[in-house]
Amino acid sequence: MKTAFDKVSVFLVKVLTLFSLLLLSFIIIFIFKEGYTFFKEVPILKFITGTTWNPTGDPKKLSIFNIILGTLYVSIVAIVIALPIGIGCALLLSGYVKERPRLIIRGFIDIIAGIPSVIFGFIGLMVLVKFFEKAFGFASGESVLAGGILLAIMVLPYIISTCDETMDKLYRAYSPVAQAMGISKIYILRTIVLPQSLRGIAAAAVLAFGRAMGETMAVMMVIGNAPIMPKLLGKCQTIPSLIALEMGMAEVGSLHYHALFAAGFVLMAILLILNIALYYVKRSLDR
Amino acid sequence: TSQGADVQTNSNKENETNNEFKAEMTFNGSSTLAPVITAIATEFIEENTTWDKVDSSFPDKYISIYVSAGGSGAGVKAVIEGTADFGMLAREVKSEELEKIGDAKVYKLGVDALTISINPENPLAQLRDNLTTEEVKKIFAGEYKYWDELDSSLPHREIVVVIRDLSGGAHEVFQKSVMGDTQIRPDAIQSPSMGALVTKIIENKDAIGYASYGMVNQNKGKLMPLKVDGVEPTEQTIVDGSYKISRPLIVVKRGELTAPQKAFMDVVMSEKGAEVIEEMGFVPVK
Amino acid sequence: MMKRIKSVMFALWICLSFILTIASGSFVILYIFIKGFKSVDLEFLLSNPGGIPIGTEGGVFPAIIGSILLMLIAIVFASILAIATAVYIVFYCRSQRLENIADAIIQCMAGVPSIVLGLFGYSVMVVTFNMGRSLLSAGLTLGLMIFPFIQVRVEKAFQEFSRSAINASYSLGVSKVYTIFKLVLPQCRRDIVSSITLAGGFAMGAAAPIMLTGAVIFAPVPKSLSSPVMALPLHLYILANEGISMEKAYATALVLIALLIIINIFAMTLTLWRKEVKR
Amino acid sequence: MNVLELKDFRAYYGSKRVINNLNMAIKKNKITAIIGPSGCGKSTLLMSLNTMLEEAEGRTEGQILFNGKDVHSISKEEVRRRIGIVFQKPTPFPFSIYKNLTYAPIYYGVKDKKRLDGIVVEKLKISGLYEEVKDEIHGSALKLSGGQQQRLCIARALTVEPDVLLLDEPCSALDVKNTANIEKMLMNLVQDYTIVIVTHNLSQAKRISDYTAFMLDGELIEYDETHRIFTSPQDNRTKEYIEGIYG
Amino acid sequence: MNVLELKDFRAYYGSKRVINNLNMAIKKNKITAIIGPSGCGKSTLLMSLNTMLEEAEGRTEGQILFNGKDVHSISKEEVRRRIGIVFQKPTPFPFSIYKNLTYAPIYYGVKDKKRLDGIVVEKLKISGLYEEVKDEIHGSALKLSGGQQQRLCIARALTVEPDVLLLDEPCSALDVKNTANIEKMLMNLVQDYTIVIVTHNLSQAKRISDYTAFMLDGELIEYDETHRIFTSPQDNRTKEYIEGIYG
Ligand SMILES: Nc1ncnc2c1ncn2[C@@H]1O[C@H](COP(=O)(O)OP(=O)(O)OP(=O)(O)O)[C@@H](O)[C@H]1O
Ligand SMILES: Nc1ncnc2c1ncn2[C@@H]1O[C@H](COP(=O)(O)OP(=O)(O)OP(=O)(O)O)[C@@H](O)[C@H]1O
Ligand SMILES: [Mg+2]
Ligand SMILES: [Mg+2]
Repeated sequence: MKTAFDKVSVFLVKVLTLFSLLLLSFIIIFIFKEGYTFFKEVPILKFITGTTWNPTGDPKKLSIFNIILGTLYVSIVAIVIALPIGIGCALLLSGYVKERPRLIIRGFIDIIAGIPSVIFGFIGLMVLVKFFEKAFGFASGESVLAGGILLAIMVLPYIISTCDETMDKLYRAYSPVAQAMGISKIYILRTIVLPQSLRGIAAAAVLAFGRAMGETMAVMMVIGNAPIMPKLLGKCQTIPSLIALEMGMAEVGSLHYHALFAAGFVLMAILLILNIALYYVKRSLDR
Repeated sequence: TSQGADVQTNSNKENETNNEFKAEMTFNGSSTLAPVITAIATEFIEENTTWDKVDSSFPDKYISIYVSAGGSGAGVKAVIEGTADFGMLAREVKSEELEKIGDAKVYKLGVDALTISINPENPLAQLRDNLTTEEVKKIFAGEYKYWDELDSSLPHREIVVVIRDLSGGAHEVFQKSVMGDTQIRPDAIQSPSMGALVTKIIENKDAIGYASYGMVNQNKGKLMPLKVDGVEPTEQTIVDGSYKISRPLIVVKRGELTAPQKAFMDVVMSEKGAEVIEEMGFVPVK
Repeated sequence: MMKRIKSVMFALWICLSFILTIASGSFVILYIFIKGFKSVDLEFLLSNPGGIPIGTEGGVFPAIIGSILLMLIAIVFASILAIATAVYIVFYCRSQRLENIADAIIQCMAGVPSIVLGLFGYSVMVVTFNMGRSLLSAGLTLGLMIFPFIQVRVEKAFQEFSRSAINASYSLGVSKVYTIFKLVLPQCRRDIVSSITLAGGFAMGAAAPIMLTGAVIFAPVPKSLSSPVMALPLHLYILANEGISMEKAYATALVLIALLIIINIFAMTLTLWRKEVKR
Repeated sequence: MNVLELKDFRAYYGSKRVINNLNMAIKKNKITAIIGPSGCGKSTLLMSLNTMLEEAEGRTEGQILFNGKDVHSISKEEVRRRIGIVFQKPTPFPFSIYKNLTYAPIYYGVKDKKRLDGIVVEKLKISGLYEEVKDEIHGSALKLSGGQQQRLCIARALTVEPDVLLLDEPCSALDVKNTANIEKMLMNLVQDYTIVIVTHNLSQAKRISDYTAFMLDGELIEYDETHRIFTSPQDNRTKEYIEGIYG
Repeated sequence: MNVLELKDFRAYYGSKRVINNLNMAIKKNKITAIIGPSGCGKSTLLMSLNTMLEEAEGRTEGQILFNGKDVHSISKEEVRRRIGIVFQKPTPFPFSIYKNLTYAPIYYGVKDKKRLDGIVVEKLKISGLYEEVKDEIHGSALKLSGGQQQRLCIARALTVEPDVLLLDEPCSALDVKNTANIEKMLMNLVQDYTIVIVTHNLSQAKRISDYTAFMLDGELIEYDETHRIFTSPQDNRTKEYIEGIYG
């Protein structure tokens, strides 16, 4: 028996999905289209392998190799810091924290996730960057590391909430049986929950990585925005911050303007590659 | 359905600009200028509320003036695409841009100077209050990497150069009036805003950067502006052009002003507008 | 012995992680609280911004309302699309390939910098569709930004929902739609509400996408969907970045975080209340 | 008359075949018991009959006829409503007992509160659960004991008034009293319904079923009237299996 | 000798009491069967015995003595290792069969690959699963049939070599052959272990147990040697319950 409501719902679901996917594809095409104008003038290979970015010089030099590296570097540092902390925290939450306190802690973590990046940026500049200058005697604390740490704090909530859901389900399903054999919670978490949530963790990592790579305002405040070869303790530039910094000023329709879109397109391509990689990782985990 | 209705009213408005009264106007562009226009607009609205109070020939519609900030480039873009009535710029309008706008009207409201500022705790502050253009150039180009290269009595500490983003209005002015063909050192810190640049100088003893004259006035004592070639950045020197590193604050518009627009722009260009501009720390054009 | 060491290390790891998480989060919140606390009072909450430059005096009332409205539009738009897409992918999509393509598109979107989305919203909604710089354009742009975010999490919740309960429902001859509406959605409500809340907070805190599409430096409380609005993050951004008033900037940040906390408590009671019903 | 008919039926999980070339017809208004060692494919067969196997990531080949029509030519919902199933592992919905039982009736359009109440009480009584849970009818079904959950699932399957009822070891978690109740219930129901029951309890099969099918390693070894299977099995393997009875 | 002793024992879920003032002693190296209608508290009692009830959000009052010592004075892990339990619903870990069986031994310090292999094979053989799965020992345990999963869980419980084995309806999903195997296994094990088994199958209780306890509504009605319970029950309710047998 299929009611009219059913039919309408199914229809709506399909239409809305189609609409969403078309809309998203449209955005992607839009970015590609704006970037494509640029690629007609500057070959894509030169764009991503050249190291000089100087939109005001004459002739303009518009290549973003350093900036791609900077983007990846900052995000990797962020994930390397945030992933272990996030996983650890999620494990503790699923194994040791009862229903209600957990809900409250999750709420707290959600709140951290909601703090606007402008605020993170300023705190980063006033606290983190200054700390580097004071504690390590750097001339300037703006660095890949500062950006990485700040981003780590920002993506941590995403990692925790993604992992926690998976882990909680696993823990609930298997802990009674294992505990009945006298096995400690720690061991259950370590040998069942952790390995079985690898898929979830991989997904969380990619999600967080995407967030980190796309983050603009906060990163912009603490990395120095210098389009040079990134070093852990040196300044760097990332694609989103490049776009945000220069888009407001770039003359519409100029080569510079299209170059910024091209950079956005490169960012998206990186994410796509990452997701394809995740897909294969997941598949090999399934075996 | 509400979406459709809105589009409707909106396009209606577009069609009616010529013959019917438009109670609304929009500004978009430079975030330096945006607070100035906003301040004037708020006062204007508070004083009059409805248009008929401004001029009795106007209908009694509520005054709406919206100001948004997306950067100078976005301001020009908005005018070209017709999404804003006015564009605000903190730099000169380029000729290509004028061409694209077509029938462009340009209003110069004031001037903002860039001061070469350092942290007051920097030993240089005790030593001298002046740099030559040549020295500024060498510092920003990275030829001087340590303070003791500038003057041997200074400590051997790295110079931290803070600039605005390379393609921004402020930087363009600096590049043109100081650097010429010389490139800025690539590892200079690019601050995303004047506020961040000033904060950086306030927070870091070794920092040097070009802070906006307005910002220096707002943060008196927290950072120290230096003379360049012996010329101190003051209202006087900025207006008469003897202090070189400055940029204009401009509003552009396509086509003639409508009556209400004119009424508002008159206030902006008046003595009262100048007061606000001055209060914000910029130098009004007399 | 090895087992002991491993266990101790493991325990140490998860405890430290937890402490670090709580500490870093508390630090950020406390920092803003301490810096902003002095300047927040009822007047700040309920009056329009004022002073020269604007924001040095007065309050943030229109920005609070503006932000809430923007968030509502964004989450309504995004969650309808996102939940529908998640439902389709989990329950209706038969082709693994389509699923992969959809996933790839959505993940791609998740990484588009928000400023670029703002440009998209500007070109398409403001210019092409002639919607103007408005509450609606800005809200929809924010909706685009949070769409992938909600979609990914809701899809995950569906995917992890007990297969056997779903099968039990199918075996009663009950249609998919009914199963989804009466069994899956109510049971995943907590995950759905929490991802929408999270996304709502995310939308409320974003400055870049609304800068070009509808947020202005000053506007009274909007009268219709086509009016431009003030928003807290942009206000904060201008205050802080133009160096207008750090004090007011922190106060604005505090208001923003307080709003987030309220929304989260609201969501929490929604889900807790559900637990009571179960008993 | 045959309600269900299997023709050259095969079932797979992935590439692993678990049911092999099965031909079988299930008689209307009779109880058919399926017996066989653990892992021989009884549950798989049962799930195939109301097309639930595809939801469990299985795959079938060959034909299943329901009242002479290929089940795949009828809508899935229709097939599943008319052929009810109770799974081996009880899976109550995470709702209250009441909502578990009204879930499907509401779907089929019963709106009247009184009628819903009536259905709940009736089905709870049939499954012998009424006395035990009548005070907690709005409490969570997940808090019931294993046997109670199983009986709830049987009650739930009956709420849609199916033509055929497939039961996968419905009594394995039940005590004697409830088993007796269920058996009595089945023997009553069989006047209106067709019942297929998988059971490990040979005496149960003997007691209640009219026909018995013996499966081994995915094949149907023997299928006949129950008394013949238990008194004079034709196949040696059947005989061996039956004689394993003791106690 | 009494391995386990319950004194004035009560168990609650929230404020609901499900076991009421129970006194009982379980004899070493004997099989004790617990029978009673569904929902009377058998599973709850079993879970209390190795302190697992508290993990299921239950609460106990009164004393449980294990070899004369209060179980709460011994570490939980110790109690649970020495008193193994197999739950009513089989829940294999989402690992391979091999890893399911080596999981606990590795935890308790067995490292030698050969010894682990030995344990796996031995326990699989005891539970009658070896022949069926020997080729898929590294395949996922989740793909086993219901009965196979249950036997795997029994095998897994044995891998920690407990003193006492608590079984909650271990044979409810098993066919006759495997039931016979398990019963045989239990009767062998009882020389070294103490076994408590909850069963709905009265003939099974009769066949294998030395003592039988009959519970009703959370109370212990009668507890005696099995043959006396089945031949001359003292309490009328026991008698009625036993006589419910038929077929
Ligand atoms: N989801 C699955 N994927 C792969 N193989 C499966 C799956 N489910 C069952 N099998 C295999 O199919 C065969 C038949 O399983 P089925 O559950 O039908 O047996 P059964 O006769 O019901 O056994 P039992 O009496 O133990 O429940 C078994 O060998 C089992 O291992
Ligand atoms: N988690 C729980 N919360 C609340 N009540 C529960 C919970 N688990 C069981 N109960 C209730 O406690 C009583 C005893 O349950 P228990 O599982 O011990 O019964 P049982 O004798 O094992 O029954 P069965 O033979 O059906 O498995 C039942 O009335 C049941 O509804
Ligand atoms: Mg089965
Ligand atoms: Mg039980």
